[in-house]
Amino acid sequence: MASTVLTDGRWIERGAERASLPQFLLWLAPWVVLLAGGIYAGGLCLYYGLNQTHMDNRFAFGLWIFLDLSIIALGAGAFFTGFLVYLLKRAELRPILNTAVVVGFICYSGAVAILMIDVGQPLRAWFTFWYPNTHSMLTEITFCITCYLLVLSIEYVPILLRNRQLRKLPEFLVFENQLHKLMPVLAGVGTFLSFFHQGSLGGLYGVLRGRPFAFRQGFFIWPSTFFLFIMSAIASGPSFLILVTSAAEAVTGKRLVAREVLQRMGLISGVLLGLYVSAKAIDTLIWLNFTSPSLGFAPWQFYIYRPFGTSLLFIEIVLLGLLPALLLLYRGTRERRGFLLTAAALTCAGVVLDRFRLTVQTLALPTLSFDPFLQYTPSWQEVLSFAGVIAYGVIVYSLSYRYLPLFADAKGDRSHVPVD
Amino acid sequence: MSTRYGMVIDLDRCTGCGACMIACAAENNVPSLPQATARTGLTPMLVRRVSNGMEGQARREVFVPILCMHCEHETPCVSVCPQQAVELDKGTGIVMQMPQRCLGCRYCMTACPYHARYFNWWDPAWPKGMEKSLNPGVAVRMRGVVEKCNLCHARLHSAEEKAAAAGKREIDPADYVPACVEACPTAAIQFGNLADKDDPVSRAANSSDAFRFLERIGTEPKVYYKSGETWVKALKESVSGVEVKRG
Amino acid sequence: MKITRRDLLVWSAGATAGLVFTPVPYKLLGDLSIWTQNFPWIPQPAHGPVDVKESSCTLCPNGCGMRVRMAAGWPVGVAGARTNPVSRGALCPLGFAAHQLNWHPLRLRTVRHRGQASSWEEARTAFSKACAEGPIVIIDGYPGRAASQHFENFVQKQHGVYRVVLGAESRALTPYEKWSGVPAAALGYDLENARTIVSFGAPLLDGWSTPGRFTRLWAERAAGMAEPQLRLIQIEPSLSRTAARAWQWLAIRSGGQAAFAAGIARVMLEEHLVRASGPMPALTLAESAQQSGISPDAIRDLARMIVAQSPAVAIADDDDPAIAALNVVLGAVGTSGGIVQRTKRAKSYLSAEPVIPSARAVLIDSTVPWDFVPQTDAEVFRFGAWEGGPNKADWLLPAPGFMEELTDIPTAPTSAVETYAVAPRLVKAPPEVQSAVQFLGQADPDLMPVDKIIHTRCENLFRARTGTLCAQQTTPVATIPSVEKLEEQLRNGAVWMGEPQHPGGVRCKLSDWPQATRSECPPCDSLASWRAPVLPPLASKLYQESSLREESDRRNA
Amino acid sequence: MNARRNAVVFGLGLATALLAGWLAFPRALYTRQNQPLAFLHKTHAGKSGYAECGQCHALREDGTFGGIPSLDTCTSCHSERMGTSADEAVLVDAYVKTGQEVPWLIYSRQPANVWFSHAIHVRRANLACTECHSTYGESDQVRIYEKNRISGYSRDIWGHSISRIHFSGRHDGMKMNDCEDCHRRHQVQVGCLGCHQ
Repeated sequence: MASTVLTDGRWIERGAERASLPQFLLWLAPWVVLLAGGIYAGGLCLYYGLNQTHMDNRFAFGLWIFLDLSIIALGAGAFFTGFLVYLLKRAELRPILNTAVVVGFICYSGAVAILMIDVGQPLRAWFTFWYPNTHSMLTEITFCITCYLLVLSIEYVPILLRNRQLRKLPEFLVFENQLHKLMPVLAGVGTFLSFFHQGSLGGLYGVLRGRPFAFRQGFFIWPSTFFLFIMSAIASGPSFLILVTSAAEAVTGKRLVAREVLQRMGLISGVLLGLYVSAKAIDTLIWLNFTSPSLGFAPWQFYIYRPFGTSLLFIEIVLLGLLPALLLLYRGTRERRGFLLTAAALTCAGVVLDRFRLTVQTLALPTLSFDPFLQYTPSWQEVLSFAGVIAYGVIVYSLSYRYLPLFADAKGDRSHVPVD
Repeated sequence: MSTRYGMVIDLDRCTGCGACMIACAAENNVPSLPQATARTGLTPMLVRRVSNGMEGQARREVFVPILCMHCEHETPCVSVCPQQAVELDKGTGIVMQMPQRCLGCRYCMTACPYHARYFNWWDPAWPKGMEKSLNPGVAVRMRGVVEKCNLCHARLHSAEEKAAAAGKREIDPADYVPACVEACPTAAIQFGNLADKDDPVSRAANSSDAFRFLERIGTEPKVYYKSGETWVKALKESVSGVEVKRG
Repeated sequence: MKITRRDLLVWSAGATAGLVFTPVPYKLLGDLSIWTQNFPWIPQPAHGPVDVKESSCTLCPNGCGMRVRMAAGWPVGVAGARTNPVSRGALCPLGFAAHQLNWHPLRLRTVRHRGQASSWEEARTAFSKACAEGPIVIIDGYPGRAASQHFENFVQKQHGVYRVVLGAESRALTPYEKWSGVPAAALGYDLENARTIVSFGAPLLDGWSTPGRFTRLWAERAAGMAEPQLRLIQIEPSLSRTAARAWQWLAIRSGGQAAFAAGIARVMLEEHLVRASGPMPALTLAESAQQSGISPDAIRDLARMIVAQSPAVAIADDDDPAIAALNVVLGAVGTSGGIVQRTKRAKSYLSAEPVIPSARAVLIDSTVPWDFVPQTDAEVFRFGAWEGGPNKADWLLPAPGFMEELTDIPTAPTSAVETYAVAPRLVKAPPEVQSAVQFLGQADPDLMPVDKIIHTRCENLFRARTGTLCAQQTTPVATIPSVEKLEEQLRNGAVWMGEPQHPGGVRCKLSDWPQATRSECPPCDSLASWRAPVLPPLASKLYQESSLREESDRRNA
Repeated sequence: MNARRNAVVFGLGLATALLAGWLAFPRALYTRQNQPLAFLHKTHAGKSGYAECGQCHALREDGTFGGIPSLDTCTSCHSERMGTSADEAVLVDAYVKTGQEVPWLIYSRQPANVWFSHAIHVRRANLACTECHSTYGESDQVRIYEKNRISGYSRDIWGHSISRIHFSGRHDGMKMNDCEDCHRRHQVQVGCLGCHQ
């Protein structure tokens, strides 16, 4: 019987209802194609060098850095949920913890993969560990991200080992239990590391006194963007988790986590977003009135180039900051699924826009008085290789969802409840 | 007393001939690639053509040679490099770029407000046989690394070697002149030791006509410019409206 | 006992663990990154002793002094020679990469007959056959060299004709030859004594003649000065490099140069600013103002200023007689600070017309600009080291490239003093190339070879006992013990400089204002006197990797 | 029982890896080449009475290092065969007669990106040649030249012990670390481009 040939039932949780294997493979197929395309594009960049991209001496950073910064921010949900669950003992968030770990793992491993293509000499990248320049934000980032990726992988292992077949091996079971004892420690380490690299990613541009649009004064050795990035990351992380789980629910047509959990996440996101937006507003004011003029740059001159006008500032702080914050803070709106999702989406969009302005706009703007305002459009290799990363994410998540107990207490209820 | 090599470039004397650019490229084994453009090419010394934005009889143009400014204070590229491929040399004040250490992350390029750093987007190549004309004192850079003006360091090497062979401790200043300085037909580029108050260069740097680009950023560049024309002096501050003349 | 899958797993676990305690991963990691530091496909500079040779540039008739760094027998760098009294240590930008030209992809390496690969033998037989049948024409792009002498000797014996193709700077001096009888090759500009220079579109600061001479003069006497000792006035439609740096720039209507010159001359004569020695132009001031697009007042002011700031001289960018006539009116011919005669020795040349009738064979030397294409049904033998796009020669003959043959350097076209230098052969020419001189030498073995001619020229200099030899230190020729010493010094890069002549040697008789004859050439951003059909690859820094010069003006490099 | 078996198998794997990594790997990593001629420093130092290295390996006028003497130095004595050895024949016939330089393999050749000035180290710092080149100048046999397959460097750069662990504390290598050690010992500070180009 064909069905017996094409079945992976013994790998799936008992009682959990999953699509039939052919259906699942059908779902995977397009993503696999995309991933293959991404690998091909990335391969081109590695083989022929970065001339495959449309970056140049003036636009030395492009699409990749922008998206790396974005997904690392969105992936912050992983460490933050861990932090809440293990260190702040918010047990009610446990159901979403596994998803958080997987999403985090995807975001970070994807970002690291892209970074390896983005540097001109990947085979020498390890020099950073051997001859580190401790003053460089990038050193901090490299160290923290690699370590944190390690942490995430370790956090991922127990989830992996809870697979129905792997569980059967006694050693693995023991190992998994040991790891579980480790989890709070890992959560702590993860929090510490994330705190620093999220911040350093902000510092990355904040320290550039040669780029007055990005340069920020700060506290101690850290520019203000250091802290803004941490806040924005932990604000958007939960929102992103809301989006991911809801997406999963939409695709699978099942209720995977209790509404309360998502709403709780929303509330957390909202609070942090509120803080972040107000901090950002203050920071922007300081920059407009003190930092930028002190470097000889009238701030208005950064906004005379379309499409990067002051409107962008308004959109970011009000439409994509204040608005979703309010939506998430008010119970009335938070408990309406539609509003919750919109707010979460707006939050993520706001953070992505912030990353965009810091990376792309900074480079497009002139520094010398006779510099032109620059344009840059990524090459198909850049776009495709990043699309590959997204495909990779979807694939890893789908597999995890199918074969691992991501949502420990998700009712594998047979009746297809329509997503409300 | 440690040396602080620096330059004063007299914009009133620059005719924009480009001799400095080619002399620099030849001295430092900079390749010339058919695919390279104004935005992907390698021009450690780059003469930019700047106009006052007017047209017709009122139009004025000046040629601005841009090279690494060898910033003395909070050198933007030095602090950002993750693996110490850039350093500000204590003895000479030269900002040194080490292509063999560089991993090509290009962070330093985003950090440099003068756009004086260049990335090797392609592997270097020369027409068949032309590799015989490469300067033996300079290693060819490989694809995927950043390079910039090292103040013709090969010439400093030979000057030092010559001094050592002659049993001297100090080099003869005449033995160390960067290619662009040597090439300039109008002697618009002066080169010398800024730490030495009697050096003609430090005197020129302190003259009223001298200025540095983006001074207020506070990186203390060691490449000065001078001009008698007001609109040219105005270029040092960041005011928009004056743009590079395309072609 | 049988080995199970489990065993293999455990074994490899052990091996992996063990590997961590061996040098393997670390050494491989290290060597791999060292490999990236010297990719095998990236060329390495050669090892070997470095020495510096003094010589002169041979890429245009201005012969700037060059210092060539040689490593392992190959040129690895070029710099200007400060000891050269005319070029004074400067070179045009292209000169700094000229040492790479010999490897240019467009280097001619094989004899070609109408596009087909051929051989020197066939070329020689074809040539001697043509010589036997009738008169031959030899066209030279760089007259006054020993090679030129060689050509003239050849055509004398073969009853052929010798013609030259002159650059714009030399052509600009030809009108005076017509009016004064003094050969243009004997004339030069006494820029050093001028106080005002009115340039009619001549790229004085952009590779005009010997780049070092005027740019240095300008830098010392004009650059950045509110009241310069030397006023440079640029009359040009567009804001060229020279215009951008000139003391004053007059944006003239394109093609209005002659009219403008006439206007200036008229003002000078009408207002008796000058001795009325020249002819009155036909154009009224209004007409010249209208044609040149410059207001009458501006013309009047300029005329007055020029006279007030004399000695002044007008410099044309080509053989425009109106501008020459302006100099006559201005009294700038035969006076110091104007157009002077530098030597009595020079002879006048017949320049080659594009149309050459009745010749059986036309031999074009490699010094002739590639774009010179003779209109003739004779068989054309074209020598060239590089090819630059289409050229309708029957025979393309690969010639020695840069620094690949011994040649001498006659005086630069616009120089006010006579000079003589020798450019030794620094690089071994590839076996498949041959210079026109060698080619003719084989056709007629008892011609005097170039090195002999150079030797006799040295003898003449030695006998004349005038002038000085400029090297690290300058020595009067009179104090040099032997002709061998003189020649040796010249071959090592020394430059002979003649005594400055009395300026009054040249007098122009010009009864009426000349008709404009020249055709308008479009404004050009490429360097003035470069004669090779290709540019050094590094020129891409100026034309392609920056926006310093217009790509459109780059010749196929 | 099962556990013991596992332990044994694990140990086997461990041992294989260690043996392969410490013994086989170094051999596999380097190619071995013979010098074109068996030039013996000892013989030449003795017979031809050259006492100082600098007499053959001299500095040029501009201070650059001459390296291995060119062929005409050999020719000054070996214009004709001076012995009966096979190499003597090769020297005279293949090189002296043809005038082609001997393609010596240079043990201590640094890569193009290294700038090392003998003048500075020998004249200014008065270092003995043996500091870096040990006593090869007195050796009476030619060494095999070993070339790293990946990096293309001579083995002398890394040094002969693959682990670079020397209980004497001094390496026989010529790697950057070795330069740095010596500079540290002599308190000489130079920037990156002090030794790189």
